[in-house]
Amino acid sequence: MQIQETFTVDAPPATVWKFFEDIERVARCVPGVQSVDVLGPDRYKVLATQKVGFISATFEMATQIESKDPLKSLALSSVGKSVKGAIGNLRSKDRVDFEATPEGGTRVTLTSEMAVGGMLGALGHKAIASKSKEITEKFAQALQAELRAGEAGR
Amino acid sequence: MSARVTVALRVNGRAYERVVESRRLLVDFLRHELHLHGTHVGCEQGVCGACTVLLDGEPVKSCLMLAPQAHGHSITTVEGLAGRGELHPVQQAFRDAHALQCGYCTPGFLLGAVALANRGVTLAGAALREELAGNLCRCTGYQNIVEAVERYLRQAAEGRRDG
Amino acid sequence: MDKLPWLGASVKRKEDDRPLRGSGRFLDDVEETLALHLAIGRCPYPHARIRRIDATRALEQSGVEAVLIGEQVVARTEPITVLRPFPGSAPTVFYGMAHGVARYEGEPVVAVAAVDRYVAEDALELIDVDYEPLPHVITVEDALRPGAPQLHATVPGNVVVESTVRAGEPDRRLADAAVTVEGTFRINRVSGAPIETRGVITRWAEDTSTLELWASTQTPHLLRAQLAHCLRMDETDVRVIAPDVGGAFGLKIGVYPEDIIAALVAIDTRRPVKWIEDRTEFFRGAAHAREAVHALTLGADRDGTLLVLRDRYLIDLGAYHGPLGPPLLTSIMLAGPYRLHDADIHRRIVLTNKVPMGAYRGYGQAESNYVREVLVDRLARRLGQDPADFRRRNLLRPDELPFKNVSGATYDSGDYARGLELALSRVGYETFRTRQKTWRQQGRHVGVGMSCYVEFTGYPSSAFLGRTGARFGAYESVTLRMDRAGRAAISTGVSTFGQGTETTFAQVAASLLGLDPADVAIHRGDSQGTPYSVGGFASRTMIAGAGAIEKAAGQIRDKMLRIAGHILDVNAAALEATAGVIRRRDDPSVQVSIQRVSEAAFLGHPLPPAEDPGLEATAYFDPPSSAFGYGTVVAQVEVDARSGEFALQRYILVHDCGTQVNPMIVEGQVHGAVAQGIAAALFEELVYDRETGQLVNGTMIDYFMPTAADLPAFELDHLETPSPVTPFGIKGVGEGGTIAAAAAITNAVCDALAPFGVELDRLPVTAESIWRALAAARAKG
Amino acid sequence: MKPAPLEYLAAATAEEALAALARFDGNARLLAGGQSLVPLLSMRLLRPTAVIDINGIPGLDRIVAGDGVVHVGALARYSALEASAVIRERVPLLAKAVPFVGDRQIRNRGTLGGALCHADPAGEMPLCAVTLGARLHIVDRAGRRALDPEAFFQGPYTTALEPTEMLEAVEFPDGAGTEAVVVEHARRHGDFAVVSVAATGLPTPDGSWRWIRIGLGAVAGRARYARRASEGLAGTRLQPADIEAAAARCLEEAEPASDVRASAEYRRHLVPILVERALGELARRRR
Repeated sequence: MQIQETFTVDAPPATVWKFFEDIERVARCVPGVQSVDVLGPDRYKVLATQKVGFISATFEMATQIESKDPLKSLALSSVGKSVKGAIGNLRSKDRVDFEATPEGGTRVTLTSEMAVGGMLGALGHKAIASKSKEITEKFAQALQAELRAGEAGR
Repeated sequence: MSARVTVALRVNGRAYERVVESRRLLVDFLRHELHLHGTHVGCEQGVCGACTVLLDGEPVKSCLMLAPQAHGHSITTVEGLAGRGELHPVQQAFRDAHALQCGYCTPGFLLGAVALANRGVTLAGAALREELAGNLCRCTGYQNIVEAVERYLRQAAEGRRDG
Repeated sequence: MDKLPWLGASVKRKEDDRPLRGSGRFLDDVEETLALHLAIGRCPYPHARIRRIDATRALEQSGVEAVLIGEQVVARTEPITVLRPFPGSAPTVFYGMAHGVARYEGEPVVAVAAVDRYVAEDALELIDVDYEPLPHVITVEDALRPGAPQLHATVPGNVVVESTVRAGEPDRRLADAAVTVEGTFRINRVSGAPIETRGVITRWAEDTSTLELWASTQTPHLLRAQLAHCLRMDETDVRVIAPDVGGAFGLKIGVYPEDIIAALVAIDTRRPVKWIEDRTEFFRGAAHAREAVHALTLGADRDGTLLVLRDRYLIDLGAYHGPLGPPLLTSIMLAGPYRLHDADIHRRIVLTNKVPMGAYRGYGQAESNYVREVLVDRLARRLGQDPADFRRRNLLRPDELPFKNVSGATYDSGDYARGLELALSRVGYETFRTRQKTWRQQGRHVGVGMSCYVEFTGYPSSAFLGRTGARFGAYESVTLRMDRAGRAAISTGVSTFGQGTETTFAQVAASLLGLDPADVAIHRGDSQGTPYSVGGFASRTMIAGAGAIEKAAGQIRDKMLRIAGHILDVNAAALEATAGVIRRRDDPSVQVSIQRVSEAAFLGHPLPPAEDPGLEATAYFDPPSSAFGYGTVVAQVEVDARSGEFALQRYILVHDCGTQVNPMIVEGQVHGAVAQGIAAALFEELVYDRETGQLVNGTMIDYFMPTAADLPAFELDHLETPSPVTPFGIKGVGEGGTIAAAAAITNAVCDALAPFGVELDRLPVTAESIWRALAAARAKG
Repeated sequence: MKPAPLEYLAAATAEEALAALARFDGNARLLAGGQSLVPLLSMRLLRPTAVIDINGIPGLDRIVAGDGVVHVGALARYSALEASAVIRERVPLLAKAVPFVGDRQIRNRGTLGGALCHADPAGEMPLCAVTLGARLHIVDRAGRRALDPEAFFQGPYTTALEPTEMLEAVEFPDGAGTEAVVVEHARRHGDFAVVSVAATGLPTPDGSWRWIRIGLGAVAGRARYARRASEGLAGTRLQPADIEAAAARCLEEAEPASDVRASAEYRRHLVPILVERALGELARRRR
């Protein structure tokens, strides 16, 4: 399922892009993320815990930057499995597009596609759909907050 | 409290005591520790009813219980229905009505039917079909199972009246 | 031939006692004290590259004995063969375990052997598999799109094979037809779903380098052949044993990846190895069935004479050829029981990232019946004709049989219209139509639907199969032996999975040998000690098996008569075997017991001069033709036109399966098949999410198998037209009940909702799908 | 699949169970009927350090009436609810709902408390609790608290229960004299509801109805009490026009999701139909 969130910040694309080059900081905006380790150029290990109802799982994800188009877009892919809690696998594709607004700000469009594998995916199909929507929304909110805080601190 | 616990229970009237892993499902305990293979596993998801046994006389799904939960209880499996050489009336009714084909689901249905008779229930038609809905059969289309159970319950009721 | 006392008798089943007492021996009941238990790690993605597997942590676990990965499997085995590939098919290389790339969610990727299943599953979690998810395709339409992800380099465009059957002048007929109707139909992906899942036990004997494999299978000999090939062994060094099988329905045919995995682990560890499929694995590993998309056209004259059929259809094969191969009967049986000479059938078999397709009761026939019979009703409506009248006009008459249909199948015998009329009379068709009008005025929507079928049973000769590329024969075989007590024993490679073969084989043998069926023992399902066998599928066992028993029993009976003649000093030609004795036909008081004759054969005397000791015969029978059963289903439903909810009020089936060896078993087979037909029509569907490529409902919780409370009582009637082309006139019967269900019910719903102009074109039929169809019809006005 | 390793403790008293919950620091699960918990353990979707079996705690399955309420212990099994004359007479909605739960075997083991804590949006027990405005009594080592269903159910499979708390009992208002109807649409017998509707009310001698309450199941993340629709029916005679208006209001409460059982659109379509069916049936029950 593809989920899209759009928001606008008052900073120009160049500033926003700079923030997005710090993947560790970006990843920390994803709800549930516990740690981000750099594995190599454009490769990270992300540990994140997600909870749907009474089921929770901690996933260890290998996240990779698939493409970078400075000031325009950034694409990431992640794949991993649960290391604690419910047994399951997770993969996601995230894409962020930046667009300058006439007012000098940046419109940020976040597109996320997440799939949970194994029994967790099968049983939690419905719950996971609403959960991933919630995650994307919160991710967008957190990014916005971070970016705005950055603006304020400028 | 530990990952292993002692389970003492009666199965088909006989007392057993075993130390088992806490996580062991009751059905696995019956099948692989007590070697009572008549109780079958069809789904481990609490749906098919092939693992039905009587717990203190009432049908339950033994894939939905941990073995330690059976401590202190009395269990009846299909092996407990009839002695050597003879068939229990419910078994005879199933045979007469051709109510089994592959026979994998059969023990679950038999035990459910016996519990009904023990409760003095006589059901037929749609009401009986609802009562049997906790057991799946893939071979018979249920038609002859319903007929066999009807016949057996009628017989059991007559037995109670006469007795 | 002597009369056959046990043919047609509802003998109680020999098989019943074991499961009734709980003493049946199903695969998981075979206990192996030293066995290792397998847990199999499966690809969680529909399509993924496997970059690396690290089992270090698992191997350190106490109780873990071995780990097997795809690299080893590919190095040491051959890909799984296809028993009946469609001629011209491109190969899909399918190993016992994925190596490099996995192509469906559930494909085995790694296996752990441990002291018990619990520990094996613990260890599985400690194995790190580094997956790179690849783009996937879930629908056949997506698979055919330019630029679609390709599953196999050997199959460009994801089309395994494309083929056409043409008869007569379909294009001209279509142009000439006064009326044509078209429909696009989607057939659901379903599972045979026996209550017992699959399972396997392997034992490797190091001293003789031989392998023994116990499996829950319908085809011990074919499994052995495929397994030996995969393992690069000689068949003689592989023994396959099928214990009691807890339901099969087509999906337990041939070799599966897990058989190969369990064999390799047994060879590596020198320990017996057991793998019992759990239900979550079952839905992601055992063959799926039926899914197809048809674009069908029918054309008729103004008066309702059916002229032509055209179909363009796609079969969703899943990610690989399964061990049996795709359905062939869809095309062969598309024309059904109608007088049709012109057809144009075009088929493409397409790959998707889903579980490989396999056989399921009514393989191909349920699919073609659904699309044809639903469209026949539309055609009748278009013509303003009653659907019964339309069928009456077009059904083949008995005097037109044998009839070669547009695809080359030759229908042997039957009275198709009589089946239809009988079914219609059971529902009180003429009165129903009157009452239906009254009900409609009261706002009640009650409908009747019908569906007529002809059913291909058995295979028409090994030579025919050979010509179509099959790697097995049409025959069945038995070894029949008398013991010194005068009892008979049949050894057959056919296994016991509920179909009643132990009883019906005994009935045929007992009839021919003058015994009681109770005096005929059956040894079955073991490739060692039974002659080469094909196995129990394609509604062929009874036809081919009865022929083999007839030959073997004939040899034994003749020899018994010669020995008896010698003992009684009577010419053998004057004797008959009946009720446990051999006696003079004209003077029954001159007799000797079969027991005494058997004893003489065992002792070697007294025997006629030059007669060898022993009473034993092995016979093979290769049926020269298929036999065609037929029937009609009439279903009655009441639909709530607001909610779409409906009740299946009556379900009537009239069928003809030729001579019935055991009417009780025949009826049971029909009941079971009907239930599965209704299940696929109304309840079941394996749903894949097109975006994630994952199976959404792979549990019994979410795969809606009907309970007793979901099915009506079935009303059955039998016709009995012995086949002129088979032993004793027997036709197969196991599958027929599945064939006509979906169309009959669909037609009943459409009939009930005819005032709204509702058309249904997908399965399963649910309250929601009816509501959607109602909305669509209303929108069309 | 088989459960992951765990410890098993049979608690003899509530205190023992609560002490164990505290000791395992949120990583233990209470095991009541186990009809939802055990399959989740088997599928390894839940892997608590321990399960604490509360089946041996005496009195936890009590069903008693008094002071205008019916007190039902959390461990009361469906089969006990089915057999109870108190339930039949004083909480008829519960009696009407129980036959929709699972099957005979499930009802022999499953418990009211277990079902409420599982908080399945399609579950019949949460539907009854919400419809009847039950009070849920919760205990932990520090003390007791009681919650309304609206506060207890927080979303799909999510409740306000802390990992160290236990649901002890449920109090239903004494509904002696009320009539009750449960209507469901399901894909097969005993399956989770696609949509469920509960309706109850007290018929009065003048032909009007009091205390009408309608609940909706499987149409949102948790069971819903249709307050506006229910209140709108107070004092009416449940005439067709009243029923239609209530059904329309119920639809406003529905925010269904799509799943393998039905689409959201179809669930929305069914809501007013099933509400009308339930209220129609209720109207016919008037003595």
